[in-house]
Amino acid sequence: MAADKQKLEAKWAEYLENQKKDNVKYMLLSAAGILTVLVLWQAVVMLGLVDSRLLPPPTEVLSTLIYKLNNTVPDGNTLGTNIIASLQVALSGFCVAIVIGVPLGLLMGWWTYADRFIRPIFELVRPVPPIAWIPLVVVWMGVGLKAKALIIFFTAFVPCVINSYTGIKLTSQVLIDVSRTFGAPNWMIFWKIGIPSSLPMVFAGIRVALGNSWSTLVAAEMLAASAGLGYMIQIGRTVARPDIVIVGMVVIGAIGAILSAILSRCEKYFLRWKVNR
Amino acid sequence: MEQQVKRMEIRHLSKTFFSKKGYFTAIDDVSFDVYDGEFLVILGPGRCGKTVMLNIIAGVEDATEGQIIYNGKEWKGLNPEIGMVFQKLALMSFKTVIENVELALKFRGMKKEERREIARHYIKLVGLEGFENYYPKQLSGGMQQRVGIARAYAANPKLLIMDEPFGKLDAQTRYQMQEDLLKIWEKEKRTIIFVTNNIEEACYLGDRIILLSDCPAKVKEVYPIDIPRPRDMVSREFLELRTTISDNTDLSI
Amino acid sequence: MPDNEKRPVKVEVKNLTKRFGDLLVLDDMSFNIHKGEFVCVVGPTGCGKSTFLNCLTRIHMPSQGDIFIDGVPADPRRHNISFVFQEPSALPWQTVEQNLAYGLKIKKVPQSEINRRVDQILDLMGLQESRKAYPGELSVSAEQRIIIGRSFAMQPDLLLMDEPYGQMDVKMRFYLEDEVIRLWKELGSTVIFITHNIEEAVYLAEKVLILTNKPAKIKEEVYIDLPRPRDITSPKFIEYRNYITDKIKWW
Amino acid sequence: MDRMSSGQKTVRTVLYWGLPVLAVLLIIVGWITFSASHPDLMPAPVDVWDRFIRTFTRPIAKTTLIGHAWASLRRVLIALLIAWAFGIGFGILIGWNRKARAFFGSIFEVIRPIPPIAWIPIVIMWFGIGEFPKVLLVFIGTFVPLVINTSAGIEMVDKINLHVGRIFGGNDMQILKEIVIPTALPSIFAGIRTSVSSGWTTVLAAEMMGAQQGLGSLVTRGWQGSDLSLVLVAVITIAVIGALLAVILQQLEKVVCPWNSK
Repeated sequence: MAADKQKLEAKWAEYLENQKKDNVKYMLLSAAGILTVLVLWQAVVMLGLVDSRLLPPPTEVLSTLIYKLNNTVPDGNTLGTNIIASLQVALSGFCVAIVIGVPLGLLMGWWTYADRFIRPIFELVRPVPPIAWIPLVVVWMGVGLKAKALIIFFTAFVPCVINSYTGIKLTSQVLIDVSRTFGAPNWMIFWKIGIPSSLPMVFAGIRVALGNSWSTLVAAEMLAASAGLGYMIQIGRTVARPDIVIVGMVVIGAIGAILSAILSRCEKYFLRWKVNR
Repeated sequence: MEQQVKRMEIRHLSKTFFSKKGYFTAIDDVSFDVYDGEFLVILGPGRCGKTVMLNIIAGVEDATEGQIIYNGKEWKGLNPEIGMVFQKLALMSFKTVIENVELALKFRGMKKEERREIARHYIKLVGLEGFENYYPKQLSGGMQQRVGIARAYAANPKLLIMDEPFGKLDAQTRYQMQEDLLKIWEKEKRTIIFVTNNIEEACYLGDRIILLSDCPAKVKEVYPIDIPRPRDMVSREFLELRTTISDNTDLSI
Repeated sequence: MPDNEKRPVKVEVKNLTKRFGDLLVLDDMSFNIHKGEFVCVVGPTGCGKSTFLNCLTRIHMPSQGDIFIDGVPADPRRHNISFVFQEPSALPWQTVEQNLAYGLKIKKVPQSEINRRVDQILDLMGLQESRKAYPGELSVSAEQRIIIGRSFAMQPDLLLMDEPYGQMDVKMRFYLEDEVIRLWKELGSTVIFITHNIEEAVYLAEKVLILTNKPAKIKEEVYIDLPRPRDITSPKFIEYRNYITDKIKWW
Repeated sequence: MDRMSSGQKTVRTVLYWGLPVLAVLLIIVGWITFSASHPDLMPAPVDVWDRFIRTFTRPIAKTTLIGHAWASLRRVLIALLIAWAFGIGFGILIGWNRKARAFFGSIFEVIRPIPPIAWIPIVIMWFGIGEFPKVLLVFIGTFVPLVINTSAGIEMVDKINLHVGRIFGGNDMQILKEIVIPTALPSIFAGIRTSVSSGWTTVLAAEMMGAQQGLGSLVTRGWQGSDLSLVLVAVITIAVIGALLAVILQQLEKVVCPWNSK
């Protein structure tokens, strides 16, 4: 067996070597992809094919980004204050939507009467795109933090309810029957079986809600705000500063990606039992 | 048994899975012959190494070591003369029964009427006439497996590999499928490699049984069976054969 | 008259009938099961064996007649019933330990007693080293053994098992059958074991209930008078096996 | 649970049908009382109805409500057709081919987190507020969900189905066409559903930013002219069309994937 052991060890080392080579290859390919876009962008502007007043080259965008870190021109806030303002609005609406939406979806999925009563109201709210709420909310509550948070609440609330509802409806009947045979009352089955088994779908709903919140935030800030990334972009547009607009878009994209990565970390922790055989 | 023609030889086959965390040997130096037209059964406990071996023979997975000699020549990769039946069925839920059965013929570019003609023949052979336009989801477990068998036969293979096809069926349906499979095999002679973890099924079906050990799979013993068919599962010699094999099998908790 | 007839009656089934809409599934079944008896229920595929078990556990309410445990209509809250389903029913989000204690927690058994019983079952089934693992990390056979362990941990007065070893290879099945006999002898529960495999029924049962095809009626009760551990090649064993097979052979 | 007395059964049916009716009544009554007490915050249902009729008799910007609705729908449909072709094609490419996934996928991953609405300012700067920028914006809004769902659908095809394809003699293209894409269809349809609702949202935002015609422009016009009943008329029309689109898609999926429903 010893000879085999050595052969296997050698083969294993070779395998690890190939894996590393593959990873590097694909990493380079990805980097190449992004690089070609940046180089093309730079070349197109430098060669004058596109008017630089409309499309600033990446180098200029980068310098504006750095400049904006501690300067308030032209929208009156540094990049930091805008980010915090946006996060404050987005996350408040988002968290309230989870705290209300997820339990409501679970209740509607488990008790038919809760479903029958809440469903009509929910079905009326669902098809209305969140942006359509902005005028009404602004009339009701002005343009303050509460108003924008309410708009984001609407957009995050719907996916939370739908996914929690579908998640708990998919609870395996076998587990319910087992618990019932052990004499567990209905509320205990909801607590011990319904909720844990619907967690994967609930997280999927939260992920969609996060995406919605972040995109509706931009709309809300464009239409009625005094700070925030959306507001910064809007001002950038009105004063014909495309570099500010692109900086805003890049920062929104980056923060969106970071928030989603954080959510994945939480999901991995809560669903660590979901290892597949 | 007189010296038959060897359809395939497996020589010193080994397979080790490598991962970041380490490596795991599933098959360790397995060698055996497959005679032409024979019903060979590979019997092994638990879920270790058997499916991997079939995937290597079918050419969809490559071995760490060893060769496969087919019709006297070394063979690498996919072999058009090999058909396969899967335990997990792997039927296309979006295709009707007849569309599933004619899959291989369609891939070979055969015209529609000709394909349908051959497909109908094999659907009749497995006893599913009238179900041509059903979707797999509408059929029982036993009937779905018949579609899998018809699909493999329709590809006109010389060698048919079957990976625990009756594993998911209840005991009584399983007896029925075993009898029907033998009838089909006698009507349309093919070399069959039948993998199972059920000793009774192995003794009932096989001309020869190759007994594998638990992980990593090695050949423990080869049992030629000369009880005439149809075999009676409760006859004395059948039960004696079964007990000797079962005593020699590893227990895989 | 075999000795288990002298034991007190545990489960009494009186004219049990079950109808889904106008489809009659169980047709006026009446029989008794005695305390601590190991009964196997066999019948042709799809004759309604599982529905019969579901009526016992009140998952389905009988259309007519009723089922009495210790003379009182069966009620999962009052009686200590455990059910081993055919599909895997371990809670994927709980560790093996928590799974074994699941039923006991519902019955509000004191924690010290729960720990004692869980340890006893873990030792009996040799699952000690995977007590902190999740069911998803174990093999199918290990998961099925956890479910059986969970049911026995309840020390139920009535243990129902719906074809628990259908997927196992023969060697593993012999091992698990010996294990269930050992647990049954040690804990003295009354067991109703459903199976399609007649050899398994004759190997396990003190009494075999043969059901007819749909709608299910009791065709016959066969007492298996064989010493334990039973030898599947002994002539008497084969005689029982052939006898029962002829009663339900449809293939 | 079927041994209940008939009394219990009638209670259950009354509750089952009564509760939703009660809920709808509550909404209507709530609406009426709230609009009566705060007419400036919420127009009464009757006013909204009158405004709805008036949009036909006195069209805004020379187009009736149906004209506005069609303007919005036309923009979404054009963008959707293009997005479906490109998005599903690109999704299949990066789902199926590992190198393409590395090269193009990385560019897509960078653009993906930027919300479609964040594109509005730059697109307006580049192309003004005519028809093309709006269709382009809706294209951006619908392209992303399509690519995500399609590539996920392709990647999640069970390995055993690929084995079947290769053992039965299929070459890569045949396996892709006959096995992989049909298996991924349900996930592609999920992408289509998301793209329609996201497209419908984006066209509204684009129109609210500046447009002569379209339901979004009605909302802005009502909002700026503090004519809340017009805003409500527009919002209700948007909701109704949104719901109709979802229903149409469900029927389309049943036709394209009959095996799921049977």
